Amino acid sequence: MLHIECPWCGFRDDAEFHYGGEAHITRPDPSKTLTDEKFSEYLFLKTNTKGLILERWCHRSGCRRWFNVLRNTITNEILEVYPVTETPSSKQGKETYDRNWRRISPSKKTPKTDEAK
Amino acid sequence: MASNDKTIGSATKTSPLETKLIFNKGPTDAEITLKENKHVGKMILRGSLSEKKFITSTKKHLSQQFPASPNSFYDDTKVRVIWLGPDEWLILTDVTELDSLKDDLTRALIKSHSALVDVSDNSTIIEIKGRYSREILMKGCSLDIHPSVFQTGCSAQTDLGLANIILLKTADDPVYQIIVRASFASYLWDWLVDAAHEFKIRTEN
Amino acid sequence: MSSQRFRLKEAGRLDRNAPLKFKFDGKIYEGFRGDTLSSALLANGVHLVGRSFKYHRPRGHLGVGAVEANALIQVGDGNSTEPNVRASQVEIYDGLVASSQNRWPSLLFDLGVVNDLLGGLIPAGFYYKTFMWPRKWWMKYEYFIRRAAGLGKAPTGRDPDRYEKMHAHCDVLIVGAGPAGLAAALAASKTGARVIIADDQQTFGGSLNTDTDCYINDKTTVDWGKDVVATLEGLPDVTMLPNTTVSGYYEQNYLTLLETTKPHFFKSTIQQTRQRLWKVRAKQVILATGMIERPLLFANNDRPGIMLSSAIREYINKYGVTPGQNPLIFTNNDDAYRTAITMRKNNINVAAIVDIRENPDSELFRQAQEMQIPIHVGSAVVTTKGYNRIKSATIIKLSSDGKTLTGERKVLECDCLAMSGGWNPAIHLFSQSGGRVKWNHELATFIPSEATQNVLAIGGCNGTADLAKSLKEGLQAGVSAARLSGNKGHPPAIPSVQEPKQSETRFVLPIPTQKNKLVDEKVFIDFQNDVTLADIQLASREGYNSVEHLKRYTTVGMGTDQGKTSNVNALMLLSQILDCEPEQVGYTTFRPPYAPTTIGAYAGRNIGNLFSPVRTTAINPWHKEAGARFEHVGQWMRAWYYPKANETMRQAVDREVKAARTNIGILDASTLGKIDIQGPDAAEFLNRVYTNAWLKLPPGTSRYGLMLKEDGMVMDDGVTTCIKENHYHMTTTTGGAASVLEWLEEWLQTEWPNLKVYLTSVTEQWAVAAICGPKSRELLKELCTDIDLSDKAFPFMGYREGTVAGIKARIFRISFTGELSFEINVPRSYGLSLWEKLLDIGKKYEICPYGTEAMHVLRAEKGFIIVGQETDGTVTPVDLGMDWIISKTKPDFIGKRALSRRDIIKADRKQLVGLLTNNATDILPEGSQIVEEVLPKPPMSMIGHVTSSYFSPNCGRPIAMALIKSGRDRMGQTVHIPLKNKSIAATITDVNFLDNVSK
Amino acid sequence: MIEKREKAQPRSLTLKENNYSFFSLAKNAFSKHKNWPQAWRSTEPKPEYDVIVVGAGGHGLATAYYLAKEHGSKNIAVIDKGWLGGGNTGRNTTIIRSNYMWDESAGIYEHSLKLWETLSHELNFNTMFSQRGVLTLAHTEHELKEMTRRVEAIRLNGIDSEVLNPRAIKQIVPIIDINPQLRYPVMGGFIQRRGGTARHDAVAWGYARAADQLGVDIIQNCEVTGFNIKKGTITAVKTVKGEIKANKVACVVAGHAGVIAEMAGFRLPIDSRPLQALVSEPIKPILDTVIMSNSVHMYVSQSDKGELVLGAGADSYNSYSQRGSLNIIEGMLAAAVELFPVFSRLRMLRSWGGIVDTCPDASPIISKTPVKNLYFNCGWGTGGFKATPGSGHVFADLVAKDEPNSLAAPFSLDRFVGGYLIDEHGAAGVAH
Repeated sequence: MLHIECPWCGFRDDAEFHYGGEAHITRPDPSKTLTDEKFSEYLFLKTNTKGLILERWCHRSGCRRWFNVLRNTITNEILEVYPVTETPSSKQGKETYDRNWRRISPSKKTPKTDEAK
Repeated sequence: MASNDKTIGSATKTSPLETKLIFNKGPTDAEITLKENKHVGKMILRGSLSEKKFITSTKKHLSQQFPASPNSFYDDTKVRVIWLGPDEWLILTDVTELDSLKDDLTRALIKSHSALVDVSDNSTIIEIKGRYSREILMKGCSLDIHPSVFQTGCSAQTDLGLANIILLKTADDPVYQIIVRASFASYLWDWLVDAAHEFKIRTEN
Repeated sequence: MSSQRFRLKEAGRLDRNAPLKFKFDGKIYEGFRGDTLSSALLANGVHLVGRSFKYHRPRGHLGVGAVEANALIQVGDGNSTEPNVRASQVEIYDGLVASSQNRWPSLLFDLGVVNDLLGGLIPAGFYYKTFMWPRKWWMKYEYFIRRAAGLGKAPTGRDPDRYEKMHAHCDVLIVGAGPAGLAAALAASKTGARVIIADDQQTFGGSLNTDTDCYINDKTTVDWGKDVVATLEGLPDVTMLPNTTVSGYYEQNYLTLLETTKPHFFKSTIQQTRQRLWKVRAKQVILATGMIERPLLFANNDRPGIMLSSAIREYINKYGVTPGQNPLIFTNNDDAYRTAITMRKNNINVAAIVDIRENPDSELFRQAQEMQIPIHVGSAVVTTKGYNRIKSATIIKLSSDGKTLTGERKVLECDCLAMSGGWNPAIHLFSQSGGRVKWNHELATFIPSEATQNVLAIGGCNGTADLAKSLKEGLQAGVSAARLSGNKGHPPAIPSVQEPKQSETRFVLPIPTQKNKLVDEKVFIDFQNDVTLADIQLASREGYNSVEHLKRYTTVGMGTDQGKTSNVNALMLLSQILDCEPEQVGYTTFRPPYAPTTIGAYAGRNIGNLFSPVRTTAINPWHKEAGARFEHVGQWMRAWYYPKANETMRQAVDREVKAARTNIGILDASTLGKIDIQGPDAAEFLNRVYTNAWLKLPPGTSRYGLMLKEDGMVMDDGVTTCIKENHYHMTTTTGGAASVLEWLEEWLQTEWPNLKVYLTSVTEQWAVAAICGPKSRELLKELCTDIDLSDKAFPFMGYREGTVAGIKARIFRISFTGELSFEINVPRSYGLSLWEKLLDIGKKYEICPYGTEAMHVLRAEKGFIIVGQETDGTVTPVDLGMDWIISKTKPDFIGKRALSRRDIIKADRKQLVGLLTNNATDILPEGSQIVEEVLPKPPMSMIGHVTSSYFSPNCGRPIAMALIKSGRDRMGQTVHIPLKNKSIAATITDVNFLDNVSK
Repeated sequence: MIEKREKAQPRSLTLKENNYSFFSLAKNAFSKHKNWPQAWRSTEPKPEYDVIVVGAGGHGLATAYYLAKEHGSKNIAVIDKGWLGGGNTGRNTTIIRSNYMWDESAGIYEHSLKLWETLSHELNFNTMFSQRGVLTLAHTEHELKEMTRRVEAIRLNGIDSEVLNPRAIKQIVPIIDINPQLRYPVMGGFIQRRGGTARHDAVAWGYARAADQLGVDIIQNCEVTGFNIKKGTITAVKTVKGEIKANKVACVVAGHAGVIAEMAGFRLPIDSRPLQALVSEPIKPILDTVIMSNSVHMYVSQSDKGELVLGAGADSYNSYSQRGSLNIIEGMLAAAVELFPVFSRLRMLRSWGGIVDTCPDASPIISKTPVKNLYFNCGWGTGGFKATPGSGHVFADLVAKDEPNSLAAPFSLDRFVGGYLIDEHGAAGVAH
């Protein structure tokens, strides 16, 4: 049972929380045209890192607030808890944030392919 | 804060645990006493602490002590204020006072982004007291409620058994109050009675 | 009755004034209060207690506690029987009934022993190589294999006992109450920490109670232990849990402890709590789990009477029982000498000590010499004899490299053999915690290395055998754990200790076997699963060289003891075969539980009526009284229909449905989810979460809305009402109430934190009575005088506040049936009163309560959808033919973009249509599949399925809704619903049956 | 005394040279089983292969086997970061069935089931495929209706399925509690009699041995560290044992698909979550069928050894820790006791966790990828074991032909773009 520190209620068992998956996914601006490919990237592609991941949790059984967490998915160790509207402040958190493919410029992101599938 | 406001016209009020037939039952030297605090007026207050107006109005019309620090509650002359979240409080008061209190606050907060919602009937309150109260709660609540940690005046929203609750410690004896959703009250009552299995238990009306 | 002829006169701490009678395999024996089944059986000279899993070899008692691999027995009978219990963990009581397992027809004469003789044909993994012919015969083979396998028998009925759970928190959790654990508890609690200390024995003290040749602060070890326990008992924040096995060590120092709270199998008429599962969150954990003795690996090392040396000492010192009158000791270390000396002190003749070491020299060795115990150094037991109990052992001198036998054979008579092959720290919990272990060459075993959580291993668990060092480690760990968890008191002083010094161990694995045998004698590695040395060699020969492959192929370490006595030996053998260091072979990670743990304890009280909360509305007592049948909707119990005497469901529902369209029907709609929405941006928020337009909804009016997930699929629907400016009342489906609120909060907090909106669940604040039918206005008029109910003043989709039956109410003129309908909301506490009043006054209008089934029929007659019935998470509003509810002008709403994806706009998607069976007596089963063309037999290509289907009394015929590929292009076409026994033809129609189908 | 193991056999043996049968067993008994050859060679990598299969689980080994057997590929390697069969193959609860609702799923799982039915002979290795039936329970009115939908679809797809009432269920499963007063009473169910269980390790070992006999190199302890991709085409796999050239690379790494995809520079619509299972101590047979229940969240069977094998749904959060939260186990066992009161006094022997890769629609991915000649087979969620032969079979076809066949085509990555998902959440409400 993970012990997650709700920023408001303190440490609680993970059974009290609702998992929200990857944090910091930017919802595409609906007024701009958007290809199906780009949209599916937003909708379905997950950062599923083995290691440090920035993710959202909601203290469902408690204060019902959402917050962000920096967690190691190998050890389940939680390294940082921070507000949902902010970016991480720890060194590891910052690195994890910057390293994420969503925030790396597109040219470096995927190898060019002959097959645009 | 229990109410004698039983009826309006010919309408009769029923509480969620009405059907549990909790007439005074069990020994008077019980180790555990369970009781429903029926028909307590309850109101959700939402608002932002970063807004000065919100705080001053609330202090004036609700309680000078407002707000409450996280995971705690306090009693003022007419109200009990329970912290629920950074912008959310549960106000308990006599049900007869509720409407006027709500109206006063509504007027005072008209310019603030705030909300007041009557939730008197959304939940009910079960009081549990007696020397083994903590042991019983420990059977289904993952929180550390050791008296050095969860002191009188502490509150927590958590799960007890399979029900979501707000837990208050109201006296050192100890006395705990459990605020539980109306439709879960029957389950939780059964759960508590079951958890008190090895103790001398008394149920009160 | 057998006399207890192996009971010692003095030793042991039992209540000799309380003789108890018990039955084993039908025979009555006597023991004393405080005995375990093992000690009592041994007192009566009973060694043979079971048969092994595969070869059905006779087996006896190997060890004490969780390490036991052999003595598994069935205790009790009927509902309260328990299989596979370790005899040494059963406390006896008067009338206890126990029996041996895995034998037929009897323990003494077991036909399964034929497997032992066929051993040559059934080596490790033999089943992978055969049973494949004739083809298709596996199920026949399997039948017999299954019946041959398994150990004990399951109970025959419901468990009479009760299991509980307990959550606990502490600064320091100490696992094991031996010398190190007790010292740690003392130090931690004196330093001010909240302490929990658990031990699987009934009496705290561990080896303090068996190693009686040591002294602490000039006290006997037993007395020192008692003093510490007494001190701990006097401290307020120390929880002491005897009979408690720490079974699981999870993340963030979360541990499970299984406490046995009443003597095993105590018969009582009152349901008693048998076990309690503690779930402990500890700031610091101290593992003082001690060590487990290793068996030696020699031929026929499995006979009854061959036991671990430390176990024998425990039987003598704790229970006053000697497992033999002429024991032989076989050891590779000093500790077994203590067993020999203890026996001698209790006037038991010791046949000899056989010591693998060539030049043992220690205090204990000299003491044994002085006692004139024959000692054979540099020698080994190479085989044993005796079928149901060891009778003799053959010993031969070992070569100096330990690989061959050099000397003469000597046969030593004995009635019991104490073996000691060294010690393994009980690192299971440390491993479970995620800690890394390292190989220790001196001890030839794994010891804890790096921890990944706040945990310390001390004493035996840390590889420390000395008492003095263990106590010191314990005290230091206790202080440091207490300090790390924020305490500041003073620790106790380190005591002085007198104990025999021990010298080194010599590891010879395995003991060479004698050559020139027709059949190789079996050297057992895993006693319970009958894994032999030859099996390990075969597995490796065939390439199963990874330790996991070895384990899975041979099943070594996979018995109920989880390899407590076999894992390290197997690993050392594998490393020898592969010619590498044991740490290169690796080890398997330990998983919870440490010892088998009762399933009922994990279930706890969440069974029966507490399995899952039953949620009911305020009006529920009335439904019950009225004889309603109920249906589960999520956790809710809703009135399904109200049958009158002798009415079938169909008759009752037809009556209810008709009444709602001709007079008045009344429905308890309280379970619908309700969310109070307030704030200046509330309208904007609604505009984003619903597909249609919400910015201009005037106060006092309601609108129907559909919510999509971001993938464009329908998620929920409901009516939302503008109560007043910036204040809305949203309803959701019953099942969706909690998830919709969570969903809305998620968007609000994470995506649109700038929107000024507050959401509050008011689902249970309001009880809702929906009255429906042409006469509902007349009824309401009688009870509500402060609202103008005329159609003009209070039109469809209007909302008013007023008083109904003297109760302040919110009235919504909305309809899920197509009839004139009012949904009256009053505070929950008045719900029952309102309902009764409506029924009372409604009598003259022939008001009829209707349940959820009639509600379904009524809405289907009008073609209204139910989310979760017409939809399944793969259906868009367009598929439902509800394009009208999708705003074309809004820049955004959740799910908008997804609706224009290339596969979502295809014309051949499944679309919602009506279905009328061509034969008006056929009612389609809900869920049945639809084809264009019926083939003689499957497979048939399906084009859709029936989502809803009812007999409609108002249409006078069955009606159905279906999702069909390109359904809307097929209007008027005939499709077929091939059921198992017949096929039904139906015509595709519009879904609004009531208005389109002639009555 | 202890014979040391000599180095690996130089060449793979033919089936004739290492045939398993009762006779070979008897023959070897005379030599005290000292002449059995290795079941497969554990080899070191060659510099180059036609196809490298990454992941030596059941699916990967099956892929290699079918590539060698049906597509004549000669030069194939299967590489794994650990020991073969050490991932989800060796950690699952071994349920096999094909009674899926959607046509696409029914197609692939039924294909697989048919292969299961002859697998032991195909591989000359007893996989102990036991067609003891898989019985799915319904506990509410709503579930009964859902069940009809599924059963009818299964039937019309030509797959066996039989609806049972509570009494018929009680006959098959005497220990089940069918008291209608239960919180979630057994209201009905359906059984696929051809479904059942198999010995999980045997599947991996059987495929490994059979693939080895066809010349496939199996390279264990060979973790992938990256890929060489030139002009969008894969050219080599980087491993801890050095770089290995390959014309084609097929990844079947359940539990780590996302990690491997990341190395190739793209991402997958996959979450990796813990899925827990446990076994009880062995007891004499009490349960001869596989039982699954969605609304009380558990499934159970009894292994041939006598252990009850239980599982439930996956944990809610992403994790590679191979362990999950205790409350999942508690819930699963409460449900088990509720349905089978006799379980209460039995004991949990061992619990463990696997990592399941799950797609948003709970259906797998069998697909080409943005990188040419790199193929992925992943996202089987909780349904991977039962698909092993079928998955390997169609994946081998995809890798060999660079084009998915009709069974694999619906499971391409493309579906996430267009939106034609195969939503099996109903089927995977609990894991199985």
